Amino acid sequence: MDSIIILFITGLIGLFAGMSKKPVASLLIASFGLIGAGFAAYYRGSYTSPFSSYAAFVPTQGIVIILLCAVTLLAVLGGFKRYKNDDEHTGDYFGLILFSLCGAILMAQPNDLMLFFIGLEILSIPIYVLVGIDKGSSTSAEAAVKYFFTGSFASAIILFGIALLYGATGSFQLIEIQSNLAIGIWQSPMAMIGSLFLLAGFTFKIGAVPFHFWGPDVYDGASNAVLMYMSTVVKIAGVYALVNVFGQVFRDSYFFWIDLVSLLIVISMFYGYITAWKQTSFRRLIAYSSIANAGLMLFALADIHNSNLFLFVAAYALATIALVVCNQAINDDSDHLANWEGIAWKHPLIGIALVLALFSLAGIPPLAGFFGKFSLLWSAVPHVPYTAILALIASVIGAFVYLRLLLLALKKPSVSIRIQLSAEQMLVLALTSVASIGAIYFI
Amino acid sequence: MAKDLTLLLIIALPLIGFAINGLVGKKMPKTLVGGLATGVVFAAFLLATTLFSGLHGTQIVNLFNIIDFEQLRINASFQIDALSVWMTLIITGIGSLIHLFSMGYMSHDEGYYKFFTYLNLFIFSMLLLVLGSNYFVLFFGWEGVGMCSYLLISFHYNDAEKGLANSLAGRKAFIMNRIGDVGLLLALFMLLGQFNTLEFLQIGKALETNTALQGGAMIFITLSLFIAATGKSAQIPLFTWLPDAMAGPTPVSALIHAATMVTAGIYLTVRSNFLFELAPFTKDIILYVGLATTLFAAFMALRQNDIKKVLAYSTVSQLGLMFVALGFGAYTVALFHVTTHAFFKALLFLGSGSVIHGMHEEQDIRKMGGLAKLMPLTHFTFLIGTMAISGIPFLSGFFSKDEIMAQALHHNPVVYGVLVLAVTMTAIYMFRLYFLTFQGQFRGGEALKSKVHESGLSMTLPLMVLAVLSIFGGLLNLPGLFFKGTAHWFDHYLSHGTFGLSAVHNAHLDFSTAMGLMLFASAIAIGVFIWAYLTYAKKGATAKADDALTGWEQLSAQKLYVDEIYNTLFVKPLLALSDFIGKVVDIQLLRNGVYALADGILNTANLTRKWQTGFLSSYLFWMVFGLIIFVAYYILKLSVWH
Amino acid sequence: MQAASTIGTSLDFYLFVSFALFTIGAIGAMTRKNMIVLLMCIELMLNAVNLMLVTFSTYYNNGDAQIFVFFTMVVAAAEATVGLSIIIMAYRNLKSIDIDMYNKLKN
Amino acid sequence: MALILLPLVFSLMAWFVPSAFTRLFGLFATGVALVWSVVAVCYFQPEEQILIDFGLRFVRFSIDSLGFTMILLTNAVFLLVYLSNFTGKIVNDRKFTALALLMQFGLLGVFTTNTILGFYIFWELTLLPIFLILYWFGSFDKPRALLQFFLYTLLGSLAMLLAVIGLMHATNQQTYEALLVADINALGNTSIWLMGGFLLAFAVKIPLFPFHTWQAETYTKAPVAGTMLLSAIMLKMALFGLLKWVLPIFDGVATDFWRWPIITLGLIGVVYGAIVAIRQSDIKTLFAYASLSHLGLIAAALMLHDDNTNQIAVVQIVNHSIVSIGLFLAAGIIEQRLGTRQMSELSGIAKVAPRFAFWFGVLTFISLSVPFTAGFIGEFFLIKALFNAHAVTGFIASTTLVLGAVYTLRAYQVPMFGPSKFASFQDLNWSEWLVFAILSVAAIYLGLAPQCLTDFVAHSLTQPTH
Repeated sequence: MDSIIILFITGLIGLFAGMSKKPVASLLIASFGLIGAGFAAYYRGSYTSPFSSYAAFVPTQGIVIILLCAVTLLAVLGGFKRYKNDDEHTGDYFGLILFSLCGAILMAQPNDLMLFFIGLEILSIPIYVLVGIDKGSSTSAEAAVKYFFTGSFASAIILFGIALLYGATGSFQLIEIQSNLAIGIWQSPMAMIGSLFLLAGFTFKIGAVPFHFWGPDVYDGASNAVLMYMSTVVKIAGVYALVNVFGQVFRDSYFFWIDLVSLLIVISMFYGYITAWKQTSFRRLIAYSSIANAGLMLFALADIHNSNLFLFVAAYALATIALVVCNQAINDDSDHLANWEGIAWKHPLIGIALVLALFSLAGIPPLAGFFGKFSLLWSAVPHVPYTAILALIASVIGAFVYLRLLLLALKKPSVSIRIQLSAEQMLVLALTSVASIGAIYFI
Repeated sequence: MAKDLTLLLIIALPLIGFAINGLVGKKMPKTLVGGLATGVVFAAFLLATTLFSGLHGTQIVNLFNIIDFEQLRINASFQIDALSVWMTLIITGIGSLIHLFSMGYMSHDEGYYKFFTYLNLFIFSMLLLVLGSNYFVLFFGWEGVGMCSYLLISFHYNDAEKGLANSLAGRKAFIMNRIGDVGLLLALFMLLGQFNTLEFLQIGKALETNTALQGGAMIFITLSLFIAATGKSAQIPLFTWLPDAMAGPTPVSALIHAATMVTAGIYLTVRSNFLFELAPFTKDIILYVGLATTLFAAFMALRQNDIKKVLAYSTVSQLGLMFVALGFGAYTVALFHVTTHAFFKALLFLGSGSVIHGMHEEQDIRKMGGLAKLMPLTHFTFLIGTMAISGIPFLSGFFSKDEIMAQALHHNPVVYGVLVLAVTMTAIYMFRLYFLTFQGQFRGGEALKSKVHESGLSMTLPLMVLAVLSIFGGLLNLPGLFFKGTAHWFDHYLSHGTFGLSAVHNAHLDFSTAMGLMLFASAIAIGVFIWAYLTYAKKGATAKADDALTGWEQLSAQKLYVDEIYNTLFVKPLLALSDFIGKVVDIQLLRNGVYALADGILNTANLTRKWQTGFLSSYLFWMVFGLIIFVAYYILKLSVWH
Repeated sequence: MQAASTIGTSLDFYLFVSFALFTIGAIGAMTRKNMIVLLMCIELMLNAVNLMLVTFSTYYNNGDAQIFVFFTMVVAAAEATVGLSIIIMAYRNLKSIDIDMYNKLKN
Repeated sequence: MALILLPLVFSLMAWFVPSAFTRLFGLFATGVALVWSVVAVCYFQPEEQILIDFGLRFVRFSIDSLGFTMILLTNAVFLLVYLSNFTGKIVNDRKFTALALLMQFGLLGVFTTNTILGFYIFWELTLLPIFLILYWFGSFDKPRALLQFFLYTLLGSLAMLLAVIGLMHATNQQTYEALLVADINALGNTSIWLMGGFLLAFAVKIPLFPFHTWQAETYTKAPVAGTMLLSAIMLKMALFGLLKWVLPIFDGVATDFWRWPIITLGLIGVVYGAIVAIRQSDIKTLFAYASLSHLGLIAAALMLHDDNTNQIAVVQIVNHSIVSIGLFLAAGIIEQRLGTRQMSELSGIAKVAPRFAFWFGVLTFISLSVPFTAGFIGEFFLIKALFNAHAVTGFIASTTLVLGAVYTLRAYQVPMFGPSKFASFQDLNWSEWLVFAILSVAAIYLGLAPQCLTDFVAHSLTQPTH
């Protein structure tokens, strides 16, 4: 609870500090808030919801909150450069991000469908705004429109699922729903269809096939700064919600939905990676790669008892942020991949971070990406071996995509003009690089 | 001095020579290099004589273990018995003579020290081959001499116009030998499988104790051994490398391709006699292969015009003769001919070398003639060699050939008839060679004639020694019908000193047959001599130009087109196959196949991209579609469950 | 679980209505081009769910669902405001609220 | 411990070495690593094992005699690669030095790790530096050839990853010793699939016949140093994995199932590689196919999984490292001096560069496995083992004697002999000469006394498997 409160307050302060046209101030406040929230989660991790007298359905993992806060911190640090200059939006940026982070934390581990739904909306609505934050650009407007309509449509679907579930079990308390389903109600059509609708909603949130369509367009239209937050935190929160709500509540109907999930995994991975191959815009490429990674994340459902998700999402988030920061360093709005030619040589930090990030995404040891993939598959393989085989084949195609990007970035440029990185960007790149190697100690 | 120490010294000396010449030979003066190389071999020869004099029974000298596994132990160990010591004598004795000769012959060559390095290495490997007490050491030396022969054949690789040809000749020799080596390798494996050892004596003992091992296995083993022999000893079908090997310097031809290495096949067969005795089938094969070889090679030699080529084909033919003897199981006879052949063939080659040296690298007998006056010593010795090989009575060749003929007549008159033909041809081409080279008019032009000179002492001395040997070599194994006491000394020596040979008994003809045989042989030889004298010396007939040849002459000059046949049968198809696999299968099919697969997968991206139409309504539609899929999945599941 | 209910017999009817409303909303969202209408359709879907929730709540006669309905309304309101402002901004850029004009981002 | 970590430390240091001293640093680093391992092996009792534990959950190390052999081989290879390119530009590049040392670390890890996952991790770790080396210093006109190499290997590795996970799940074990005693045969067909996963990875790396398509292209376009590293030591990882891990662990149902398929592929590779090599016009490509032929023989013999054959296979592995370094060095020298590798354009080098001709010749004969060289012993016993398994396989394997002579001699004679096309050809410099000399001495020593090596590795190869 404390972390949410801290975030909310610092968000407000940041919002108002923005009006004082002192970007650094609001950055400091925001980072302070995020760090504070992280520490709060570390010391007082588990909390009971004010909205219900029930004990938490899934014991709150402070580590998840810390991860969310840390990723957000990296995102705002990386994105700060973009808002340093147009200071009329600085406050909005930090404020909105912190608010939606509150939603993310709520949504990630609720004990109540109501709470979950509210968290979901608190997460989404600020992002609708953030996507369209620069009023001038038409692509940004289009992205906002698309994201808003698809998003609210998905909310409606989730809501429908919740309603059906309530109809089947007569409660919103996850713990009650679970116990009611356990005594056989899960076989009632209402419960089953409700669970499927919920699954559809989650699939939308993490952006897996067939509810992925918003991804590429929205990522493309949004600014790098927003992209950093959207492509990481939303997915992390969504997938944890998926595991903690869906996976736990419907654990009795595991054999009912697991095949569908496997199908989603395979389709998402192949579709995402293959489509990413032909992309010419970096942000779209990241979008498709994130679709594929969303497919991988669904492996967390394969083993409902221990879903070793943490390393994977962490590695994915860090690598994505590193890449987007590098893309931001190019500082070109056309966002064409051709600009990537030889950027690894323009700054040593960019070079190192890029190599590590891309190899990490490709899943080459000893980088974080490998350990993430390994621990995810470690628990998944015994349950869905064939899906795992297909997933690995798909990730070879993925390696194609990332390596092509790497080769592009490593091409020796004729004239190497050095890019100037701002201090916080350097910090982000350094942190991500260190983290992607330091993951060795989790294994 | 203890025998084993002597033996090790014999083997070590050439190695030392090789090492010193190889490392510092470049810096040393030529005489020192040659002297060292010759000295070590000659010293080895002297030591070998001591072994020979003190020889009784068989002795094994174990040096160290090459491989020592629980199932299988292979030692670097050596064997002293009549056979190995005799071969050692031939190798070191003739070897030292040829080293001596080379000192003069190679004196103008820039690769002088390299040449002697290789020669010593060859002597070393050859000694390993004959002295080893098991097939592995033998194989060791077997491969070693192959390598040295390659090095020495392609010795003049830097020669401007013939350099590549020389090296190609070397390569041909190496590859053909390798084909034979495969046979030896397989034989070794089969022996290991049968006896779990490679020691000659142990295998022999094992065969004595259990007689179950006859037939099938033995036939395979001996056949593989014989394939190896055909490779080294240039028998059909692997004989074509030997004539090409004449690209090497003449002393090499004398040492490797006449006296020693090419007889390794015969040595191998004699050494494995206890195996061959159990496989009569293989012995027949050997007989007929040897017979065909001796006949065809003799025929090919009839119209060769390169002095060394003639000798090369005669070598092949003589080797065939030895295999005929082996085919009859007359091992000592074959080895006797090996010995005498080593004498006179080395003599002939060195003589031709002396001629070539005097003629300034001219090898075509059509440009020679009348050399008798220009280089008398060479002429005299060469004549002796010719008479010896053609079987003029009471020279070494006469006796050794006669033994073989006797065996043939005793076992199989048809074979005898063919041999008579071959022997006649031998006499014909040898005397043709002699007369065209040394008698008649000089055809090389005055300019050359003025330069022709007799060779120095270092070259003529070996000639004289070998001439003496070729004359009296026959005394080693006089036929029984005269000199009862000393008769068949060589047979006794070998058959009592070598494992397995005591069991083998050569056929002995009764007095009248043997007498008639000898008279007939002498008649042939002398008749041919007279005919040749009349044709070439008196009528002054000369070798025709290549285009003037007709019918059988053409056939003989073109070596029965064997090289061409092999090219079309084996070489070209192999190259074509290589091209096909390399270009079509490997690149087109496999590599591009992989690429095509990858492209095929990745190009589906062009389709999948289309899914992202950019129209919100289509997105919403697909989301609803997804929901419908989910529901459909639900219905499907239900229908599966119930 | 079957609690005593006042509308138990006609439950299906209410459910049918809300299903129908939801479907109508969804189809409208798919087919209509005008963003405002789109927004209305989505509101319609949300309200369809509200109706369902209320129905169930009466059926089980416990209050949770009705509280939930209020939350839903609040959320719907929030979405409406954000949505409308987004539409306005979009209109400023492209001078159109026809959804099919917005397909620069694709593939 | 330093035995393994030394190269890693050096590779980090390499980034900060002033570029003037990079080549000296590289030489120093590899030299220190080699000396260290030599000293270590002096204090090492072949019967025992050295256990190293950094406190990681999934990665532990233990060095037995086989591991020590491979460590020595690795360090020696890296030193030789440095020496042989010492005058070239590449070793003066900070990136190359750092990456090469990182790769050395990875290889040492592969050869010494004690856990199956550790084996996989280090296996993949080596892929990363070699990929960058090839990209930066190779002559890949299109990236696709490079991608093909990387993804081919990656596909294999991922199959191995699945197999690793499956194995760890199936046995609940991860350390080598525990897996040895685990009852794999109880798994039945599962064990066959698991072994298949490993074999796919190895077949791509070795490479075996249908999976070799990356090899020729990569070898040809890689820088000489890269080619040396690939063929001299990287491919050995697969043979090592076969020898140390897969065959002992899967001894039983799985091995019996896979034995003949792998032997068949290996022998196809022997003949196929040799035949293709005969007509190659590019020296490097020719040697690449030759390597396919040689390694196919080793792989086939390994599948017999008989102690003595394994010991001899180690000899042959070392021999192949020697040969490939030597031959690729020769090819590299020709390319560096004359700027071409096409046989058709080469002739008569021997006349202008006698010393080079001599040493190249020596290496040629070593690769022809003539007597007095390690290859003689190695080929003899490997073919013998195959012959004992079945006469036909032995016969097919023995054709390598003939075909090998054909293409190797061609590769040597065509450039070296004949009319000299080049006025000047700078003869060997001291470092290249030193490399050739070291290689020849090593090969001849092994050829005369293979026993020392076979006895040394025997301690870890002849352990009782379940």
